[in-house]
Amino acid sequence: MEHGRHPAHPTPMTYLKVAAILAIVTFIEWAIFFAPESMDSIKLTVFSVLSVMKFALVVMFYMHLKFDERLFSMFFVGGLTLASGVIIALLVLFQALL
Amino acid sequence: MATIAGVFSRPTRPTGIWAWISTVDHKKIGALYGVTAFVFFLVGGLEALIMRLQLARAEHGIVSAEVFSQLFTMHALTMIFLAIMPLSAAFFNLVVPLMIGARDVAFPRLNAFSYWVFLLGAFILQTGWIVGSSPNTGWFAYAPLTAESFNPSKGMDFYVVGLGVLGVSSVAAALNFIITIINMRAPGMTLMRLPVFIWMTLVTSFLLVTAMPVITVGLIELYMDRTFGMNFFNVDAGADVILWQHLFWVFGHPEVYILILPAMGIISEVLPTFSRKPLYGYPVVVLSGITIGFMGWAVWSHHMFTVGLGPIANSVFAITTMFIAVPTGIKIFNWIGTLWGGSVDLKTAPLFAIGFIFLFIVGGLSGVMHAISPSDAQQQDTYFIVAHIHYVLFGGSIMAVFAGIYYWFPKATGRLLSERVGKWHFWLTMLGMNLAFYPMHFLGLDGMVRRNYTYPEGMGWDFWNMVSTIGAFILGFATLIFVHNFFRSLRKGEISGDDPWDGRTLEWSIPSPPPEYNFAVIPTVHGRDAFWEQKHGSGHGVHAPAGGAYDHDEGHGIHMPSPSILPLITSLGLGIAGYGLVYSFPVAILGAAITMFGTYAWSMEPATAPDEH
Amino acid sequence: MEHTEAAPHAEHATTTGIDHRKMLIWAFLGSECMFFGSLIATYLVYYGQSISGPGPADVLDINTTTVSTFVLLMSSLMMVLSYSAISKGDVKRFRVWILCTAILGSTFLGFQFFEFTEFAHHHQEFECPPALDRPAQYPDTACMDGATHYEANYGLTPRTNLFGSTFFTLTGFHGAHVTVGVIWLLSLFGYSFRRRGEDLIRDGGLNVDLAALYWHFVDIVWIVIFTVVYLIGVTVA
Amino acid sequence: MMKRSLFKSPAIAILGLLLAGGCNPDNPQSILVASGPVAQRQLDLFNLLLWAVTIIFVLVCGWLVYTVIRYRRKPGQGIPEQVHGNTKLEITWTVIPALLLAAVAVPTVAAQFYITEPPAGSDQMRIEVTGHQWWWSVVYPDSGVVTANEIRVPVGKAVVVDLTAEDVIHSFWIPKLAGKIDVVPGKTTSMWFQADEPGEYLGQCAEFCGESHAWMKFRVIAQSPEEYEAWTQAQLADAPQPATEAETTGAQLFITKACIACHKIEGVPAAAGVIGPNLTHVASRTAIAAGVLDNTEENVRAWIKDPSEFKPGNIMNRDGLAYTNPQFALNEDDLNNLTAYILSLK
Repeated sequence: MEHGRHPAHPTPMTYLKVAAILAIVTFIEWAIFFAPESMDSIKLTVFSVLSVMKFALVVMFYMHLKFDERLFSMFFVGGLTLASGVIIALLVLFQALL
Repeated sequence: MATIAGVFSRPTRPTGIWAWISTVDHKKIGALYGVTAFVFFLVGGLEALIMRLQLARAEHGIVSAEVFSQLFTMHALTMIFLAIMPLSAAFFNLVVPLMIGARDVAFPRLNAFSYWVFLLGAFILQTGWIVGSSPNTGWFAYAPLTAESFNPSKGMDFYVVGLGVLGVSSVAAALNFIITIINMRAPGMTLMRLPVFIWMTLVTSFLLVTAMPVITVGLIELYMDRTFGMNFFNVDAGADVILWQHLFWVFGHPEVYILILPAMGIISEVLPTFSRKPLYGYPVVVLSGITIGFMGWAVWSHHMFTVGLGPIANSVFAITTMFIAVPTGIKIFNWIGTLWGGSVDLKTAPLFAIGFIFLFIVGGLSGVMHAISPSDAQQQDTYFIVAHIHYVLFGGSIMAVFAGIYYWFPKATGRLLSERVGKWHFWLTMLGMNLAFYPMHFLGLDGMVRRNYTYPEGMGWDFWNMVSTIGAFILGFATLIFVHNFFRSLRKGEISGDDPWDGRTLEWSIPSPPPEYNFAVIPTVHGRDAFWEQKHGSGHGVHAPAGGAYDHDEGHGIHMPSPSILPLITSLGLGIAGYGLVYSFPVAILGAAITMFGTYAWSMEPATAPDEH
Repeated sequence: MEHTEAAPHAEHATTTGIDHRKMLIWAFLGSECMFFGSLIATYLVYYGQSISGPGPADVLDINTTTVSTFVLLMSSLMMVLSYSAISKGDVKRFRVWILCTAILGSTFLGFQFFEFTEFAHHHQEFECPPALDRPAQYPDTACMDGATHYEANYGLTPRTNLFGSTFFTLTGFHGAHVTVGVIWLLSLFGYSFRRRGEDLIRDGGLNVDLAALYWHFVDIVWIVIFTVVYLIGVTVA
Repeated sequence: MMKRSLFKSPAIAILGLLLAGGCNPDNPQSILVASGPVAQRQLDLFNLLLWAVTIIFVLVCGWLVYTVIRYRRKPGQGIPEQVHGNTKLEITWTVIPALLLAAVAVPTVAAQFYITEPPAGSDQMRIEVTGHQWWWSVVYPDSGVVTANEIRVPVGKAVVVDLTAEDVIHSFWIPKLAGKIDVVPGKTTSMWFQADEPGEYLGQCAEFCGESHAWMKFRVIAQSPEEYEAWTQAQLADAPQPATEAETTGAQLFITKACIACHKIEGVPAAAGVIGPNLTHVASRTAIAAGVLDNTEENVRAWIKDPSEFKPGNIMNRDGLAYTNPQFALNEDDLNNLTAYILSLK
């Protein structure tokens, strides 16, 4: 049932655009993967950046977090930050940071 | 519509045992939690007494080394997961909706589900006593002692599955209370008007929701190793067994605050009421509670100071641990500030609360001593630590639980617990507690290692061990006095009236025991300590829900969620699946199928049966 | 799917104006972050620690997984479209899109099943050791007639090594989440035939919204796994 | 010694009883008297903290008790003034503990680094210790000495111990010399200690490691450098040949009863087992069964007869043929002869 603060959701067109970007980025990742080995050092950075981008797109548009209640962002980003913190802390403690 | 999935007809207006099995009423569920948890508290206490008998004298042969291992493991698991946590859950259930002016929790059936899953998880964890092999590695279960090759008994499987199932219960309950507190407050009850107990419930719930998955992953990995021969903790395959310790304590340290924050919340309600003053420095107390919850994530390696993480890691965790004492200290100072200048009525509830402060200071200060990583290398794994954790968990959590029981018993039952017996209970508890646990400091400093099933003569440990055992039995006796008080007062206790303590929060504005719908009219809140304001305050026109309204309106027209058997069925499936994971996979699949069936039926069942009215 | 749990009168009068269930799913997803975070942490801590092979570079096939990743990403598109349809009251379109989502999800699972079997049966070419070094019961006769290379099973199972345990547990639990998601989507599909989907339309598609949030979450977890385990994992190895 | 007298000072008897006065520093594993620099450093920090927390305890609990007594409800008392807090006061009691803790953090970090490695340039030696369920093997890599459960060190020398475990996690602790460090399978951890005075220091496993965890003890015996050197030379020699008839029979039984599967005796080629302790010079040790029993004839015999009486669940009882296979069972004569042989391995 509608409650006064129902967020304005994007149109299907936006969804399609996002999907197109996701597909293209995945293709780029695939292409970069097979790029020459001399590029290995920057590959990691590029993969990470592209991955964060895809992640953010899905969260913001498909999960509507960009348009929705701030409370949801707090729940989700809170869990995400804590999880990242645990991962980083463990990697540091095991001296396994890449 | 009253028939669910064509099989189970929905229980309507049930009575007797059926009323308890199908209840979705938060007060009844709270009572179920409370009674179950207290029974386990007695079980855990019995385990402790057997251990204390064994240790009373050097080379005592009351139990074997193996049984002793099972006893100390199960004592910890029982007290932490089956006594203190569910006792907190009992208070959450009984009090939270009443304090925030709600008629129930956000998801009443999920609430019942949490309880039944808890009960089944508890059964799984305790199965070892029946089949003769309980978990025997300590509650921390350090790999690789838990591996199949070192520990082929089923005990560790009960540990893994039992804790996993209990985790489901905890997360479900915690999610429920997060939503309830954020979303079901009475009009006007802003976050900064929430009673501190509610705040602490909220912080605890967030900790549960985030910490439980970490241990779940550890348990899954252990299960995979034991059942499918995987390599997570297999040193020969290159595994690092310290990973288990990290996963365990990343969960385990927030868990410590999961055990103590609700207790702090209870104290923050009891002290203002009995000194007739508002909580001193409310915003700071709330903020320090949040800070403790947050910092609880940054200190876990202080359980691992002797693991050899290196001086840098040890120093970092030593410093973060020390500074967690700051918000804790703030709370203690503000509690004393609350008493200062008040009109302190030394009934049993505030006595337990003051006892809490006293004992918690002792435990907190020895905690700071453990934070000093270099000297902790001497204290780690000795009775000095055992003393510390009992000062914070018994002197902290359990004292607060008793304070809470004496405080809210009249609200839940309409009768007062006997003050005369209560005073005996309090003073004997204080005596037994300090006699049992204080000498453990000495034993630790004299080099007695914990978890030893016995010790030789000539080490200088005999005297204090005997004293400690005597103290433990005094403590056990004090608990029996409480049980007597509880049952006697339930039947013959003095009628309390709605508001025996001149309470400050909304639960005291409604009848004792509260009607099923709690509030005939949802109150509107105009400040902190809403009910106190209404009674003694500055004349805000607070809607008076008490009195006449209840006499005339028997709750007609208030739709409450209807009883449902489905939470029990769904959780029964989980329990069966749990035993299946230990014994036989086809049974696990059967259990999963039952759970799935229950979930479908549940989702098709309306919260309120339409034909009820 | 679910009827609201709340007491009927509280349903429209939550403190924040947010539906209980929507808040529940977000808090639950926060919890799930910790779950997958811990699994990923285990994977990373053990990365490169296996004493024996095969390792990521031996078995992982980026081509196949890029396709399955694409499939899962597109399922998310289908999911938003189905939610968009139901929130406009268009049950017919909703049915089409949600079925597409479920089919793409199942396709992803099919890929995963294929991948897992493939890994277990993975064969690799090895250089023949000099004849003198061969153990007495040399398993492969291929090297006997002067060949320089021979092919042997070099499969990865959860028991093979640390990499196998961490890989299969991480991706397996993700797969289990996808499976639950597919069942959920199909249930919604079936439910839309009851009373012409009125129950789904009634609260603005909330029931679909909840499933969608879960589905997208499973999708973003895969985005992380694909990057960490596959792309970066193989590149570093 | 200064600190010791503080504990015994009658002026603080009450406080002392409350805090550490219940301890007797003369107890063999008491940490309140240190016999080496590492333990001393840890004790200094402990004492510093002990006094700090004592003062805080007295102040805060004094305030609590005074408050409760002074503000007890009197009959007919009205509602007290509704005080909500005092920002200045609250800031004060936030800042002061924070400053105190910051002050404690400095010596903490310094000590943490100190106890990890001996000071550069100090006179050092290394030993390697491996934890087993439930005993310790000890190797001196420089001299090649191999022994078990008894660590001999020269006085005044920093001993760096590299530790690892054969099976599960253990923890290596000699209360009077140094705090503990865990002994982890698949990893090497290290710590150091130094004994300032000759003597026998008790140690024990501190991490729960299974059924007989309580009986996983060991000893550190600190000697003058000359005595230590003599001991090393004696240990490097092969085991003495059996002299009496009983010893000779015992030596044969040691082989025929399959003891050699697990135990090594230098000079007896057949006895090359590595699962149990090296017994080459077992008779020269002060204790047997990982520090549990004094090394007397009676004890050795009782131990060989039924190890599980002293160490439930131990591996010798579980796997040794003499205990699992009736054909290898030991009769009374066998026990006497084996005991005689073991005691001849000086």
